[in-house]
Amino acid sequence: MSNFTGITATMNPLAEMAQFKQNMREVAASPEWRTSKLIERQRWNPYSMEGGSTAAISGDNFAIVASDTRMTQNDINILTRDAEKIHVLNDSIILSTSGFYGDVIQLRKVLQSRLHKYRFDYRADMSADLCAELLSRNLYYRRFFPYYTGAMLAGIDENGKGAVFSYDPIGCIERLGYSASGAAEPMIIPFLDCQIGHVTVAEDYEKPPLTIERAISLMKDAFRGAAEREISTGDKIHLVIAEAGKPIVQKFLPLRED
Amino acid sequence: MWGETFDDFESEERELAVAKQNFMHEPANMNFTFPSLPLGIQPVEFMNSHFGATAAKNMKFRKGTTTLAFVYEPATPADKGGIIVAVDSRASSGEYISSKSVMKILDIGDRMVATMAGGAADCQYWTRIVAKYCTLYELREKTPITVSAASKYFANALFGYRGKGLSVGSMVAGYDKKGPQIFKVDSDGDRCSLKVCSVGSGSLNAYGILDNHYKPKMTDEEARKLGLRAIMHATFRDSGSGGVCNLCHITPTEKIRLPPMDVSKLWYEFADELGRDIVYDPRE
Amino acid sequence: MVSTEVKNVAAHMDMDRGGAFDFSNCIRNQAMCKMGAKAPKLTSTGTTIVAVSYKGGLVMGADSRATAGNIIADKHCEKVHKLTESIYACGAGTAADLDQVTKMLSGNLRLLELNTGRKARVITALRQAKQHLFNYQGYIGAYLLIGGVDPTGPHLYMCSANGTTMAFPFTAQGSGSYAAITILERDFKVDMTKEEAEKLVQRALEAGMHGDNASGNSLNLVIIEPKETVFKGPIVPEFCKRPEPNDLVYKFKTGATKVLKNKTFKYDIIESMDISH
Amino acid sequence: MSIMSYTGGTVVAMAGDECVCIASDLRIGEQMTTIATDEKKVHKVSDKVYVGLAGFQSDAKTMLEKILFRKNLYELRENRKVRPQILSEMISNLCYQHRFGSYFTEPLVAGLDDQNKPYICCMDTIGCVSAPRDFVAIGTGQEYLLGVCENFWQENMKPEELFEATAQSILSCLERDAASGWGAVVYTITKDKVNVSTIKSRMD
Amino acid sequence: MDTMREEKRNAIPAIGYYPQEEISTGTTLIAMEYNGGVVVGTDSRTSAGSFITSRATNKITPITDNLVVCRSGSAADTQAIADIAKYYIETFSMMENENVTIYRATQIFRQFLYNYRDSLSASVLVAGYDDKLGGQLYALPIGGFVTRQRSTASGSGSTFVQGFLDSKWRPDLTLEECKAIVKQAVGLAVFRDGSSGGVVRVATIDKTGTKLELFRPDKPGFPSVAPPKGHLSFPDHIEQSV
Repeated sequence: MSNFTGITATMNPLAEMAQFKQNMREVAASPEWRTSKLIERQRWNPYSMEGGSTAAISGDNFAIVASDTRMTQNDINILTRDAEKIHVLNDSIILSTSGFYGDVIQLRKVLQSRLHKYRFDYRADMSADLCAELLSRNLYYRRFFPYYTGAMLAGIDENGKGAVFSYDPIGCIERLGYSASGAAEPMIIPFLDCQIGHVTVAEDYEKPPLTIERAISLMKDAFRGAAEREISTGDKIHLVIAEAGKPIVQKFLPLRED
Repeated sequence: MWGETFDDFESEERELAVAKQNFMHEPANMNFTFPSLPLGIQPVEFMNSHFGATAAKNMKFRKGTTTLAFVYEPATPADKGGIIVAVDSRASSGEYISSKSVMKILDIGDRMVATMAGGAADCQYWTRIVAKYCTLYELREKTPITVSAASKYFANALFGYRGKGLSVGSMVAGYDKKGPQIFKVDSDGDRCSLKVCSVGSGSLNAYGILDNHYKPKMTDEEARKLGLRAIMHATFRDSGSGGVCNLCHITPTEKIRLPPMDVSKLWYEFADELGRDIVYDPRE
Repeated sequence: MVSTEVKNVAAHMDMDRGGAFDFSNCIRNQAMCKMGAKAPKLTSTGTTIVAVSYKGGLVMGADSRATAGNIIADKHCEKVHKLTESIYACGAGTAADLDQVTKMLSGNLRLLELNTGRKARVITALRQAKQHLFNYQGYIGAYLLIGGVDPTGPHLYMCSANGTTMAFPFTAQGSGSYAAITILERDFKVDMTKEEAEKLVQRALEAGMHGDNASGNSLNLVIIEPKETVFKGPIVPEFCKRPEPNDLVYKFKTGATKVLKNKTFKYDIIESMDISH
Repeated sequence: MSIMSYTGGTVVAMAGDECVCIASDLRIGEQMTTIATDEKKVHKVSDKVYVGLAGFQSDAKTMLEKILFRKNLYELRENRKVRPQILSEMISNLCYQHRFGSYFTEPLVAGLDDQNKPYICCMDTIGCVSAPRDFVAIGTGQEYLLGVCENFWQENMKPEELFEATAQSILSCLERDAASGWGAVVYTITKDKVNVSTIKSRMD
Repeated sequence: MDTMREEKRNAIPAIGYYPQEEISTGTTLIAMEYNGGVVVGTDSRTSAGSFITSRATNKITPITDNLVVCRSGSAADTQAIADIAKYYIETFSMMENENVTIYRATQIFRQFLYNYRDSLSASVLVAGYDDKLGGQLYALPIGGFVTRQRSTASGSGSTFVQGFLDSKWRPDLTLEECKAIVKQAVGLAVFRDGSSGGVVRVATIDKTGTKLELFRPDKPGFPSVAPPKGHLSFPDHIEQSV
């Protein structure tokens, strides 16, 4: 019965100890600095990580998405300072993806062509929930050669509420109040946990409600904090605000450029 | 299809049409082939190197969980009996908790549920496929599908992808004409019917509590409390489980979903109940 | 009045084996990594370091960012190390190696100056660094720019981790050096004035910091001349400042966190730290 | 799984106006299972100097003994209490001595020196000291803490404020880190007293 | 004549070893003996991978007044070997109060290059003049053995100019003819080899000592190579220049 422990070394402790002793003998016999002179065969790697991060917050009648606009090549040199990671698909759906930029563009094309076909078939725009399910299935269709992206879909759903759907690379969908993806995700998410989810403060402590102004300032501060500490986040914040019943507003705000 | 009538294609452009069709339309599932890696690259080893332990924090697949289900008869006539399904709600990728509120009890029919353990995306997708099959079955046969048939279809579907790296550990539970049934289905394709079952990284802890307190005849209240307590102990000891405990009670007549209970609150209540002072006393 | 037993007991404790490396964990660490576990990330200075010699002396500069993986470990780390009064070294590569190698060099040079009564020469610093690094065949990852002024005039050398050394009129090192070297190649003139050289180094550093992820935050300059050495503290260029301050102020009033248990240990405030009475 | 997250554990330190806060979680585990939930990672070195050791706990314990040994020798030789700057130099040399077979633990030093000026620093496994003036974080939750502290830290915070900011930071971090948690303890070091408080946190 | 196999060391994270691109002198070394001394010519490019670390290095390292060693291969190894050998040669000449012969100096080089041949990747040319045997030229390729040569070339650029050297060599060459051949050979190698370039340095070692000359590409005297003109790649109605 293979138990799903979700970790690689599922050996029992005794086997693990025997394996460790065996490794000790091997390394003592031929240490890596003697054997490591050989030129290792280049393993085929179809992906690369273009860095940058995105985040999204949804309130009761709005959804805002922000991302930085820097594209980096293997963590060091900057390819461009205004890469577009947020794509507004139609007036109620915003797709924002981070990760391998080739897959980012491919995902956008897949969704745009399906939305176009939906408009052709039903003469109506796709709603956010429908598009979210569609994206989850399409991510999963490449289960054995996945898109190397952390996708996020935000927008206003059918009954006018803000919605943020977060995905893992093969399409595990989940609707959340706020979410982030990309290189600086571990820095943005705990900050939003504390300020929006109010999970860390005591029960009786005052918890300010999430208005759109507060959400926008939280998003800006989250990215400023991330730009301070993460090397592939910076240059500009691309902020997209979707409010129920209002056209989508896009803004660019400056960030550190070093 | 409309593609051909639009203009006449020679043969090699036909594959283009089929590819475009696959690309544009919802592929009918059974003859759908997943796009595969170039020849010579093993999917499992490729997945491990790009999405496994050494991958970036947020690029790992969401995994790890604790799910349990058990069947019990009503001890007193006031109880309804049936199946208790309890799950936690954490999806972790490596040591990073990618989500704290995943709904891991997925509906198949209106009387059947499947639980999610192992790969979150795999379970979500394949449960929807099984749900689609069950609804079509009901429309065709005009009788609700039995749990064993649904779980058999699930196992066959997974068997087709053995060795390609799918990770599913699901329990299909439901009430049908043969009574309450729980079938455990794995991505290795094995399927067995059990009375008490737990799957996931916290399953060992959950089994400890279940084996200790499980009685074939229990009151509803006692059974629900046992489900909650087992999940709480699993989340305490296992770092891959946590968040809130979702509980679903399938009775002979209907399916009741209880509101989620925060596991950490349960733990503090459990400590007060035992009168144990679990708070760490600060020292130098 | 430490008793003699403690002294000789302490002598051969593993306190310090004459500063040599202790390889005891080497085999264990490699065996653990073979078990499939990732080794910890070391802080490395991605960095941009630039040095330019001009008519009367030398200007050296470095950025101040140390990174561990994609996280900035230290925003204002000291990369311009002082070896002696008029010899400075800037370093790129593994941060710990740089600190320790430059500390060793400055120690040895100071002893040399005290023994010989003369100001140490740049070539001595270079030769010591080169032989130390060659001994370890590049396993000590220190890529140094050693520059200074000594009785024979201004000198600027590059010493790489496996022991290659070269003399330069101007050079740049580190991951940001590609951007910096283009500025230097375009604007360097042989006998520049001090101001020109300083401005050129600052422009080159800013090019490196702006274009390279692993360099940034602030830059430090040192201008070495026979008579005096001027160290210009952290200069923060325009693009390294936060363009806008935070919108909200995150102040938590007392009671924000639920405290379960609390204990206080009081100390009498003692002025001096001397405990000999 | 990385070696540093085999046992898990996180420590954070923040500096305020003549006060320093250092907080740590309480979990010791073996990869996924939690073994102990009352193991603090912060150790007292002298009255106003504390050291935090996150990472692989067996190396952390060995390192702690070596640090205390060297501190005692220092105090015997110099006849005065050790200052945090000196302690961090000593630990850095100890780590660098094992440059080619390092201990899998990242030390963190926090404390007030003899003029009661706060000093905090953290190191990587081979002893590269980074001593900022605002906050440092080590362990499996390092990235989460850095993101949160960046916004929670203000200039010259009073002890109470500093305690709240540190507590909130470590709780937000434990929220998202599976390998640390199960309670947190926060030490607030001021010139006349050290206040130790256990704060309520999630136990999953 | 030997070609250096490109040797890249991998990182060993367990002991914190993350190497960058190794600096190697791709280089071209041409040397030719004439009666009365030796003429040596080199390029001046040192590269780390595809990045030119320095475009004007001096690869002709003087050891004594009339002994010179030309270095190619891993810059670190050759610099270390040159320093150590220079130290030995200076000590011997101080102890014996007379200059060390060129042959003996070469044997000192061979000792190190042979004993550490599996951890070094260095190939050097030792050229010098002494009263016993006059102008001598010794080649020490990667294996660490010694061969006395009349005219030789070493380094990655040498493969391009072997034919030229064989065709030009005659037994009784004068100094001027030798210098012209060496300079032209280095020019040809620089023209063809990517990892050679920069200025051309020519050194003449004879009774009087060592004389260094430098020829810059932008100044007259730089060896010029005139390749045949290429055909036009577009149809001729399009205005284009070769």
